[in-house]
Amino acid sequence: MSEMRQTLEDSARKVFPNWEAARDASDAWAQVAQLGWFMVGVPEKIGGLGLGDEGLAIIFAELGRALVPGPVLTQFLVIEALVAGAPFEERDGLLERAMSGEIMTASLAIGGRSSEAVMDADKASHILLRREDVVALISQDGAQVKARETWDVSRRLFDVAVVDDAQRYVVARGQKAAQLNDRLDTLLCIALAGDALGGARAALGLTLDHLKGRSQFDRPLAMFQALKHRVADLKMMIDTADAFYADRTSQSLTALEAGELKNFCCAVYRDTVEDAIQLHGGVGLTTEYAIHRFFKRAFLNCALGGDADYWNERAGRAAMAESQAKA
Amino acid sequence: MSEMRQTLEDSARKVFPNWEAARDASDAWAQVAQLGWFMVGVPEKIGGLGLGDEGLAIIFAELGRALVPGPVLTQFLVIEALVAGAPFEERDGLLERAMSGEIMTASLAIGGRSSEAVMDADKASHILLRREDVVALISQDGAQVKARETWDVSRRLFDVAVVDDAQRYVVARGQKAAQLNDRLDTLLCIALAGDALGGARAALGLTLDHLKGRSQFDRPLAMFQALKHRVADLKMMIDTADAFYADRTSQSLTALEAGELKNFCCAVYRDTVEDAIQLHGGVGLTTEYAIHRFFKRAFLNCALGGDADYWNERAGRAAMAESQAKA
Amino acid sequence: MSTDLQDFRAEIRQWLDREAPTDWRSAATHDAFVESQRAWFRKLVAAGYAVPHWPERWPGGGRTLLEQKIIYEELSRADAPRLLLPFVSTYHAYATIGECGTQEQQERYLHAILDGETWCQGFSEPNAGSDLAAIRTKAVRDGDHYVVTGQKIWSTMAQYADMCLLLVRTSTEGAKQAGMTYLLMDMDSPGVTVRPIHQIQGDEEFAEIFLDEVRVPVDQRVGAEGAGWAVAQATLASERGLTLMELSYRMRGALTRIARQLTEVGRADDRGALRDLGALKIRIDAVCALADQFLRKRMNDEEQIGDASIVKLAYARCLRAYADLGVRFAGLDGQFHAPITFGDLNSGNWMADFMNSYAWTIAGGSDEVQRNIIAERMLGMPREPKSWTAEVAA
Amino acid sequence: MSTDLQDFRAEIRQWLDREAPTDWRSAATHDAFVESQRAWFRKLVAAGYAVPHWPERWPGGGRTLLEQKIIYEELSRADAPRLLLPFVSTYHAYATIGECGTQEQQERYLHAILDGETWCQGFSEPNAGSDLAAIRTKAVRDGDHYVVTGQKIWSTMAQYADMCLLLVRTSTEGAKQAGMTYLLMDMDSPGVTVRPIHQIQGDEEFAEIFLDEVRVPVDQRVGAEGAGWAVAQATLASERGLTLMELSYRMRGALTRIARQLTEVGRADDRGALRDLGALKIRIDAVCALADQFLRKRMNDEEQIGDASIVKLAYARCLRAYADLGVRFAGLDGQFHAPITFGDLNSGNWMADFMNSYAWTIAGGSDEVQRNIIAERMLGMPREPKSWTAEVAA
Repeated sequence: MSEMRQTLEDSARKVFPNWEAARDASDAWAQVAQLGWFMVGVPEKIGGLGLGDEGLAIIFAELGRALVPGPVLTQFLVIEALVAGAPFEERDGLLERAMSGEIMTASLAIGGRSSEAVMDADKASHILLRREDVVALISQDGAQVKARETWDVSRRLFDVAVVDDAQRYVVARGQKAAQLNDRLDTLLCIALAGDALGGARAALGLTLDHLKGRSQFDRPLAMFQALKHRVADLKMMIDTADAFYADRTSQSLTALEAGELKNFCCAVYRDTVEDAIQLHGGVGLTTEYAIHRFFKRAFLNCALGGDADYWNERAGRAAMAESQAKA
Repeated sequence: MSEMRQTLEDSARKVFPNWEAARDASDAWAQVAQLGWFMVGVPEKIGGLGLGDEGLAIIFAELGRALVPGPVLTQFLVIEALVAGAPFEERDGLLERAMSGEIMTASLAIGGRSSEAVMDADKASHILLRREDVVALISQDGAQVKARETWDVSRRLFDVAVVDDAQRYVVARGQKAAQLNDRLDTLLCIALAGDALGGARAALGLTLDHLKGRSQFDRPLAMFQALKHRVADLKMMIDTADAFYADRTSQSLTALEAGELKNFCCAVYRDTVEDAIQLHGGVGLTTEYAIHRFFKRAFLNCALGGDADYWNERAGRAAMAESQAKA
Repeated sequence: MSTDLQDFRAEIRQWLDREAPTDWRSAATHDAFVESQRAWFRKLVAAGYAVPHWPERWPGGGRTLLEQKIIYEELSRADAPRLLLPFVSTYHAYATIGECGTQEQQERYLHAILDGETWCQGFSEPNAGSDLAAIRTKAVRDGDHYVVTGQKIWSTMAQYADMCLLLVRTSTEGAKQAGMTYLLMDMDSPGVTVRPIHQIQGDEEFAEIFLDEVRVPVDQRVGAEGAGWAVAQATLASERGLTLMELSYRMRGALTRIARQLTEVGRADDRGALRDLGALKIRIDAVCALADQFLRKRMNDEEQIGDASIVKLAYARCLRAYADLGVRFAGLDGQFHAPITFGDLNSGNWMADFMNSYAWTIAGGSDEVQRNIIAERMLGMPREPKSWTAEVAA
Repeated sequence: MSTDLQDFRAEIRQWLDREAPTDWRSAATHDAFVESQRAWFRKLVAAGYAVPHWPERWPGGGRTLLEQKIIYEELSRADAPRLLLPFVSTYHAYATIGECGTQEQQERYLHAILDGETWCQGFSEPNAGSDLAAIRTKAVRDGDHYVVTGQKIWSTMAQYADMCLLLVRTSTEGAKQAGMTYLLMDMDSPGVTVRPIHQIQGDEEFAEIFLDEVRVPVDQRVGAEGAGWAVAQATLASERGLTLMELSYRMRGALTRIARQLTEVGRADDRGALRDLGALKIRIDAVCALADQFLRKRMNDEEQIGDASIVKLAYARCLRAYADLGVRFAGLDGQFHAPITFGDLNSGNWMADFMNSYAWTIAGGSDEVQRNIIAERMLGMPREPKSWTAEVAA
């Protein structure tokens, strides 16, 4: 496990040493495909690397650290649907195309869905349609897509309406569809949690650099105890998220467990970027500094895949049920 | 107004320079009666000083500052019920007895009432019974009282069961009872808000004294910036509560307005004592230092007269209604 | 309240009902917003409401602080545009020139302000942050001119300004404060370049000013050479109370936006959400009371050191809480980009409001600086020894 | 997990099902609680579970850290009493004497610990706070004795201890750390007075120790004269991971108390309350994972400077949040006094739990000290210059 981590992290850091290296979406996409990341979670017997969720979890954190733009997350969801769903004639071909980097996409919303939030629907060859009783892949020309500009420009989201006679490959139906949806929710939440964790670490790093490099009243900002204590609290929360993420992603998770993880990591990310902007002072409010990019992504991560209120409430109900079961 | 304030505050600070001066409950009670405080809110034409809620508000804050124990708050409620309720034959006599310090008592609970929280029911000659459709004063021998020990030992609370044939003076009935209950809720909330404000100021004072007087790592604690910033935040919140309290108590309030005020001041008090204990370090956890007394009273204040959840929810519903009215 | 004041309130309310622009939120560009500000200022000047704090000899001047308060209360109530573009002119430039300027400077500039000449402030510098005494922009005397070279930052709407209140360094000897001089600079002077700052929410409310050997006539100096620090205090002290009162009231009015947001997402009966809304509403009411009290203290000459820090900190923290709740209730909807509304801190465009709220926790003395002031100057906590600074600087 | 470990877990679980006391929460007095602790320790010694971290030659010793973890997991799961009274004996005294003591000291004391001899720690002093090097209790050599005078504070259950790990000052020359010496003191010695500290929640978990010319034989010294600081590090390093893991798991188990509280007050379907409960549950799970990870790092010798501070701070903050939610949900009911439960940080007696939680944010290096360590030693932020200290001290 730690060897796999080393290998994946090393290659990620070589290709994407920082957010600027991943700034161009189509370049970054090509790099991700070339690194073989889309094969990581796919079992070896159907052409993947067989590194499972643990391998994916490492990649998710790297994507967040480098703010990698583009529809990477949704590609993983489509691939997972193809792997976990019922096999069909064209399945292997589609899977191979997806693993090699042909863009396919899916919705990033969970819970009260005010929007589908389908990433890069205009560039994808296929769109994964997730309904309660059926999960299907439709070809892009079977959908009307409408761009929804986001504050976080690293994520291009779309609303999608499917035309009636769209060509579709059914991946799961009925009870199986519910199971697959659960699995996809799980994966999405892990992905967002990892993205948040990697982003939080990077945002704290930028902030520390700023505090150490900038002086005020003839001292480095990093010497002011009130500021020290704030970054110490962030470090404590990030390390806690780190341990939580490592622990949960080493097991097989339910959607609720993944949602809980997502909630915690995203809350830590948000706390981090909120303080990071303040600790940057005025320059943090200008587009010349990178911190606002992390800020906006942190907020979007909170809202995607079910927001904090959604998952906290589910976790609370589960805790009540657990307590009643014990009594 | 500012002259009245000066006079009331001066006499309060002379008699109760600090919490220790008010430590003995029966002594403190005698002092409060002698100061004429029970006459402050009563109109001049029925034997009071006619200083209204503004005068009372000043006293409430002083009671909190000096942690005055005993059933002072409930005495004010009974007096107000006698003043604002329907006159009856024995009214003037009872009012005079109450103003001169004969203990009469009432419930301190509002909202989801798990307990009546009747203060010093064992020492009172009369108990004010507040029901939705009737408010009545019953003589103490018409009630069974049961002590409920509290963490805040400055407040002795009781559950009360009224025996059927208890002697009772009806103060208000029906619609009038609802109005009187509203008025009593208002007064109770103002009293708790004032108590909280005065207590918060005193608790911050004790904390500042401690920080200035104690050294660690060869410096006064008060020189550590992280601690400075925490007390600065407390000061900011207390000054905000102060202005809020002065503003609201200079007007005639609905129960909700008083409840909102109570919520804010009690939250500030609680934040203050929570930090105060931490900033005191180990000694704050011993009964040798006074800060724990403020701590316990702050927590009890939060729970009496409707807790934070109760009033916040009512305030939220009112804000929704206000918004709909505007639309 | 006296009948006179009630009449005054009624008069301005009637006027606002007729005249207050209602379309100012639709300005699609910063230029259009600036144009709407100019038009609104002209209207206010004509009606005598633009400069109530100026002396009586000016049209609309000579108002008491209580009357000024009524004006701003009514402006908030009418949801009229905030006066942003003329703010530095009517408050900072007016206070500085009126208090410390020569007769000629007053003649030249104060009239022009009412005619629409706009000012910006050239105080902050890239590496000075909250430490104003650390500025480095240099002015060298050359005959009857100063030749100024350096860089200013965070200058509000400098790209639209005609004139600049400029703080420069004329000496590096002795205490840092002693080497500062105060100039009035024409923004059209050769060598002045203004670059708007791209803010993270898409606004360009601030600009950088680059100064490359800009010649400023010596008679454009305010106060003596080396007296700039003292003159700057007059600038900084010019307005503190009314703005925070106005902003607090506007935030109070905008609570309806959160309430509406809650209804829109179908959570109007979610008890947890209602409690959070209620707690915010109470907090805003408290901050409004604090801002009112602060203004009253100013009126009665009872303001204490640190009071201004308390009000600013309280407002800034509350504004953040306001935006935070909006972002939360909006959920995914709040993450879709909507065009920003210039000059509105409580627009209901939640992410924009959230980012805007940092202007109040950072600019004009950050929360951290305010906390230092409160702790050291109100609560009597000891400062760090000077040697600390010295050792690091060495 | 290997079969051996699974067997081990099953074995201890079975034993606990049979033997774990269930009535320990009903101890009405501190004395009764201490008696129940002694009895429980005797049982564990007999079964071989009391000192799994001691070497193999001791009964029940020679367990790996993983096995120790299993023991504490099962103790938490069985809701067995925490081992408070023998804690200093089996961890601190054992580590100190085992690592730095003479052969004679080891022979004399380690057996006795298993027989129930209890130790307390005499480190903290009234004016030293988190600054251990500032201790002033003085020991003067007189023949083959040290004569010790001074005062110790925050000594856990010193009123029940037979022996004391005592840190004293034998010299005031040079660095403060260099003048410290480490002694083993019999609590029955003439001149020793112990006064329990009345805590605000009604417990007397700590005591003050007054030392008036107490004679301690020189052969009861651990390490050389002046080497006390180094020996003290062995004491302090003796146990860090297991306790926090155990406590985090116990907090996790006690979530049911909050859930039950919510049901009791009729709010089991209050969405806001459920969300707050859910957020706490998630946070506790995260803290459990952190405590687990920390222990794993210790096992693998991967612990870094500051890791222990992170875990302690994270647990302490979370424990406060736990008690806070309980207090809130209990409303007025939570304000009525109930007898405290000794040795339980998550008793559901919410005000007591809340006050107890400060033990974790203050004792053993306050949150503030932990934050300094994290900022300076993990994040590389600069310390304040030494001159600062010097100037104030001068």
